[in-house]
Amino acid sequence: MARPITYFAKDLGEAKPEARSLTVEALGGGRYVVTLDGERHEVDALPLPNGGLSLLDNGQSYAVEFQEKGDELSVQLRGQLSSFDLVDERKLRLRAATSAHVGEGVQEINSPMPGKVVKVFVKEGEAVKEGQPLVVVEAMKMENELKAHRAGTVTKVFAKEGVAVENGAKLVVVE
Amino acid sequence: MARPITYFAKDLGEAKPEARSLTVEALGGGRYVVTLDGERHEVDALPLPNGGLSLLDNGQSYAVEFQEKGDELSVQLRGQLSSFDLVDERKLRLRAATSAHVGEGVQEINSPMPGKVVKVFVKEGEAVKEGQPLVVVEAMKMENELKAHRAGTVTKVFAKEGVAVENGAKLVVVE
Amino acid sequence: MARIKKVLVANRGEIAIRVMRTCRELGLPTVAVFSEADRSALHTRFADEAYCVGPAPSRESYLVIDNIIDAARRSGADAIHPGYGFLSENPTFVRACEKAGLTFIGPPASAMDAMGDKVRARTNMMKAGVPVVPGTTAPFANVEEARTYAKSIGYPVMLKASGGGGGKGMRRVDREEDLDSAWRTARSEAMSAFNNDTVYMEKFLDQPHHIEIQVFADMHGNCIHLNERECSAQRRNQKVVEEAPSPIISVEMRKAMGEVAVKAAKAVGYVGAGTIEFLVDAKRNFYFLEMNTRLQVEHPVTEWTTGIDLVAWQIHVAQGGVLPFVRPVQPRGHAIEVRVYAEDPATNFMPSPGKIDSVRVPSGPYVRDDSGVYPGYTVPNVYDPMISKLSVWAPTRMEAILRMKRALSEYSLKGITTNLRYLEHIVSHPEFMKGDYDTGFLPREHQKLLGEKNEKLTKASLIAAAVYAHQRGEKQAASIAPAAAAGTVSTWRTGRPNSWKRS
Amino acid sequence: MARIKKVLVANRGEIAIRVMRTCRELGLPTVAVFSEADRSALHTRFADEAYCVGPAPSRESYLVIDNIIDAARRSGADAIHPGYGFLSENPTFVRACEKAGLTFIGPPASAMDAMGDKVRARTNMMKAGVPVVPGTTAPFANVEEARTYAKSIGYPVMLKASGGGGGKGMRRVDREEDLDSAWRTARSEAMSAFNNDTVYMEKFLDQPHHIEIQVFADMHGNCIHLNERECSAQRRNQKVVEEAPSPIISVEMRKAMGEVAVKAAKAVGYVGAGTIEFLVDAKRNFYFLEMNTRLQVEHPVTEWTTGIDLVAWQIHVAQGGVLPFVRPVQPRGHAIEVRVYAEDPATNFMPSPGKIDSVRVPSGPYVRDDSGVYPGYTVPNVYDPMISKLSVWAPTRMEAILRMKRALSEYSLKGITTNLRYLEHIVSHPEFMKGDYDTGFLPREHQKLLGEKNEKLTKASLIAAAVYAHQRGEKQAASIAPAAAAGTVSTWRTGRPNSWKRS
Repeated sequence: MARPITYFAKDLGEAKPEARSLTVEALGGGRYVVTLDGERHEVDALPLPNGGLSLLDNGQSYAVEFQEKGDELSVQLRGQLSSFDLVDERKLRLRAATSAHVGEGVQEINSPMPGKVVKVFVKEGEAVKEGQPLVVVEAMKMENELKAHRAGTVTKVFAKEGVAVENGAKLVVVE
Repeated sequence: MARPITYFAKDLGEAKPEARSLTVEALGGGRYVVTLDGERHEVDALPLPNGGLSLLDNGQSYAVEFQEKGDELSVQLRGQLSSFDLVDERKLRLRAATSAHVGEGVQEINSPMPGKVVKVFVKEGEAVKEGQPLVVVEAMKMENELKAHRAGTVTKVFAKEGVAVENGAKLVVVE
Repeated sequence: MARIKKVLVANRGEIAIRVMRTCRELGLPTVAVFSEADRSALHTRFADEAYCVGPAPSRESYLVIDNIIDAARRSGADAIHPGYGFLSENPTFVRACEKAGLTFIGPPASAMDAMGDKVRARTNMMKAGVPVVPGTTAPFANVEEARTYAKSIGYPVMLKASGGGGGKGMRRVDREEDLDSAWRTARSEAMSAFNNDTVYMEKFLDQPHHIEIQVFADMHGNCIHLNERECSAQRRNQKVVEEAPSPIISVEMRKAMGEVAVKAAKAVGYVGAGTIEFLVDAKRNFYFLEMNTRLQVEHPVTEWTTGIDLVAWQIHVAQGGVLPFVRPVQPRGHAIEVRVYAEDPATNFMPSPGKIDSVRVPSGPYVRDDSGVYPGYTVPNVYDPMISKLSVWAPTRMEAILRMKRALSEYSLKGITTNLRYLEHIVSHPEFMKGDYDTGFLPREHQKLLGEKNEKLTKASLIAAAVYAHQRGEKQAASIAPAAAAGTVSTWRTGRPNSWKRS
Repeated sequence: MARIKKVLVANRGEIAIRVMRTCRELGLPTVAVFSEADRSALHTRFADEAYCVGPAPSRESYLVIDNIIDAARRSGADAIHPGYGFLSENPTFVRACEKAGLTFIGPPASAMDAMGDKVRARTNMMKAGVPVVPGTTAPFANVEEARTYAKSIGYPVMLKASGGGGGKGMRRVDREEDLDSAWRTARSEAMSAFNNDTVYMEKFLDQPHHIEIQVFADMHGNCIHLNERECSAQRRNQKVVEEAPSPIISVEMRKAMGEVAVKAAKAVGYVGAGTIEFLVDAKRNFYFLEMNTRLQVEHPVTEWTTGIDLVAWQIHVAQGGVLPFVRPVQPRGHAIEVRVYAEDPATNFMPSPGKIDSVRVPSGPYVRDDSGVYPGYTVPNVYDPMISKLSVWAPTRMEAILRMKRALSEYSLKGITTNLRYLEHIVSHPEFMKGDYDTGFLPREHQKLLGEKNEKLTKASLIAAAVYAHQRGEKQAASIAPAAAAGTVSTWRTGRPNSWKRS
């Protein structure tokens, strides 16, 4: 029998997510013991061809679907979508060791989807107000105006009009 | 550009299938020139995620599905199912070299599906008449009686009552 | 009677899903039961709860009354819907439910007693003045008795299982020399399907129509019929295509058959959804064949033409509710259902269990698919080979036929052999289109229904096959020398560079 | 007029499939057109023939009249169905079809001229005595004119594209300081969607209902209406949920609106399927908003409640056929449609193109899905993000709502973000259930419609997430040491030994 593994999960839907810990022990044959909040759940988990799971927990049947994005794991069951930041102990230690300083005043405006830049309103060095439009990205026939979250100065403009951008592409940096 | 390959296909739906030859030349980018009966077809063939093809031939659009079983290739399009014995030149030469003698008088009774043998009517050495029941196989709640195609003598009985059998499993040999 | 709060569905596959859909609409939590072979079946995860009731063979799981009752107890379900097949027509099960304080969503055990055993049903119906097909009313002691009786009414005859329907344990016998083999397989099938190997015999009517009337009764003495279904398209005595209304029935005949059906149901104190099956001969005489004391596979065609959800009505009536209306309704428009089986029509309808690689289900206007499978699912070889009921509605029969052809042309189930193309050929056949087809239609036209070849499509198939083989060759070459040919692999697997240009 | 023999569908995605389904039922061969981005789209292989009409941007392919006409010529199609969007409301295209000897399945160019430009349409309707919303009837020369006019009628106002609908080029402006930005984006969107950057302005009615009447006219002077659709559930001026009948309309009001709609259609010599959109204020006054001179996305709810195939009628009328009936029909039962978008409601409905890994579409009683995608398909980022219309029917509105909830709970689209859960929350919202919701409903309740958490489900999700991570870890370990752990890989990939026992 494999040794139990402890995971830490933060519910990213919460305003101030707090980590909850879970331990998972494989019993073999698709069965696991999961301990959460001191409660012991003996579950049967069958992987499905589409990457999901059929989970049976004390008779309750859940058809579960997952979507991964780095350490963020989105889980959908019975119409509820939850996103967790889920890591195991090893990863948690690794993170603590490399936790970086995040500049509070720096705003990076990224493209929220693949599309095309149709308008750039600002130049490097320009001062912007909160809510001021910076760039317009068109995707699927909709134009989306991206605005400054806070006042600041444009330090970098990556966006070029007429150029296609990928999901998450850096467009403008405001400091 | 790759060199053209010649294929030979027999339509297994015909009473006396005759081989038809086709040559295929890849043009790149999913395009091919296929020559059949002296006619040149420049086609665009897009592989689909389910293993099928979207084939465009001079504007005609075919959604094609395939099923493979050894050298037998089943092709379905627009509601017509065809089965071909399809080989290339190399394979054809190989076959000619190894073509074996097939005993005319030997009947091998195989299980036509995965299931369970529920009845065996004959013993080795027993003489059987044409149409005489040999074995009953049950699958999906239906019982299927397998009969002798021609009169003969049972030379071998592999089937055992109550035993599960795979698709194609040898059950009885009659000579 | 108390309101139902949680429903255990004592079935599997598409009918379990069908029942759970209605429960979900009614806000009722559902409990699935599953055999060890069905852990991965869709119904197991479609439900809110699921309990294992035993090993793969249904005799050790779905048919074990104690295990089903136990699952209800563990889940706290207060009602059981049996679907069709399995325990749905078993009065012992109904009594066990009653004893355990569970509402059985179906008729009372007494009505099943009266109708479930077909020999007894015939006797009861004759008493009630309902016309029946000539045949035995007492079981045979042995094959010799059967042989003697067959001689007296003359071949062809039908051997039928006393304990159930669905084509199981049923054999047509044309000549005396075939009787032994038919007797053996019919009894053996009957035993394994219904745990009862009693068979009886009926005169085989020459090319009759099989037409049935849907009845519905509540606990307050109301009983109505919801018109007929034409079920004459059968192979190996199993329905394949059903429609409502019947193309050969007049308004007067519908009324007459409906009245007889209601009389039959009332004679046995029926409650819930039931079906009275009739054989109709060439002169349009109709004879009681049997009553199915449960929901039928072909219930969607009645739903399409009446607007009713029959499962919702079953639950309503089981709670003690009064029928929403009690006057007969004329059918609205026309509906057709086909049964999609995992079987090969070209090899005598041999079952073809296996893994389904991909599924594309038809939809669009007035098309309904009731299936219980998904891509990657392995159809087990221990249960019934039906994987879906496909049904359509249209204002007229001809439009419904064309819609069904369209829907079938969209249906794709890759990985296993199905009867989809056979079904297309049935609904395209001139005899079916004309409407006056009897139960001899499918066997008689079998060769034609396997399909004829069109040279243009054969050529396209040859071209497709050659290109497929060529691409397969490229792929194999690439996997033998993966480093050198990585680009080829990626072209095959994930699409290719967007090199398509207008031409 | 001659019988149509082959139909080119000048569109893509779900509406191309929808039109081809009817053509197939009518026995008409179909021709698809596709852009280079749509070689792998479903409509390209759903048709009998397919021709590439240019690169990905619609301005270079689907909107290039010459390329479409050329594809018709090459294929020998004698009729063109435009679907909705793209060239469907372009009178220049209609004239080009006429010139090329092709039957355009839609209204005459003259009716489009009269109704297509919204400013002109308002003028025409005022002349015909149809009530309209206060606003401009002449285009603005510049933003200053717009600012002056907005002041005169008072904020809030709506900026609207003169050249088309579908929420493109439409902006609500609440305050003068927002006018510049709205003017810019509305014009730019209008230009890119309709190749015409003219915008006009209307008084924004406070929380009106958006209710529309389906009209149908033939070439012989017959014109009827097929009742209303309630389309008030809108986000960013785009319809999201539609139903028929409207929950707030009486039989008298239906009659009055229907008569006005028929008058409007007749005033412009309309032929074919069209929709008159109205705004209805709190006092149930109704105002002409615009006419859509084409089939609407929400046509299925009218089909469900009338039994009609509207596309079949369009083809019938385009051939010169007479309307099958000319008296108004009352709607039968209730139908609801939701639009499934590839978008993220939580981030202001940001489009989310990408690859669809798996699809499970709901079905069962009275559920219809019109989609144009398949597992493995990549939703391109250059076209509209709608991927399906899901619709249901039931005898009553409450049953239809419960059925829609059930259907949505079955819908699964993995790989991309969709609005499926958001749609579930809309139809479950008390205001929607009550029935009297206006166009302010969705924006007002936005936060609530994103969904609330249930702790029991959160716990189950955490458990599932942890098990998933554990299995992923096992799989990774196995792939690092494949030889040692081959059994593990196979367990994960192809199911596992049948070790499930009753517990």
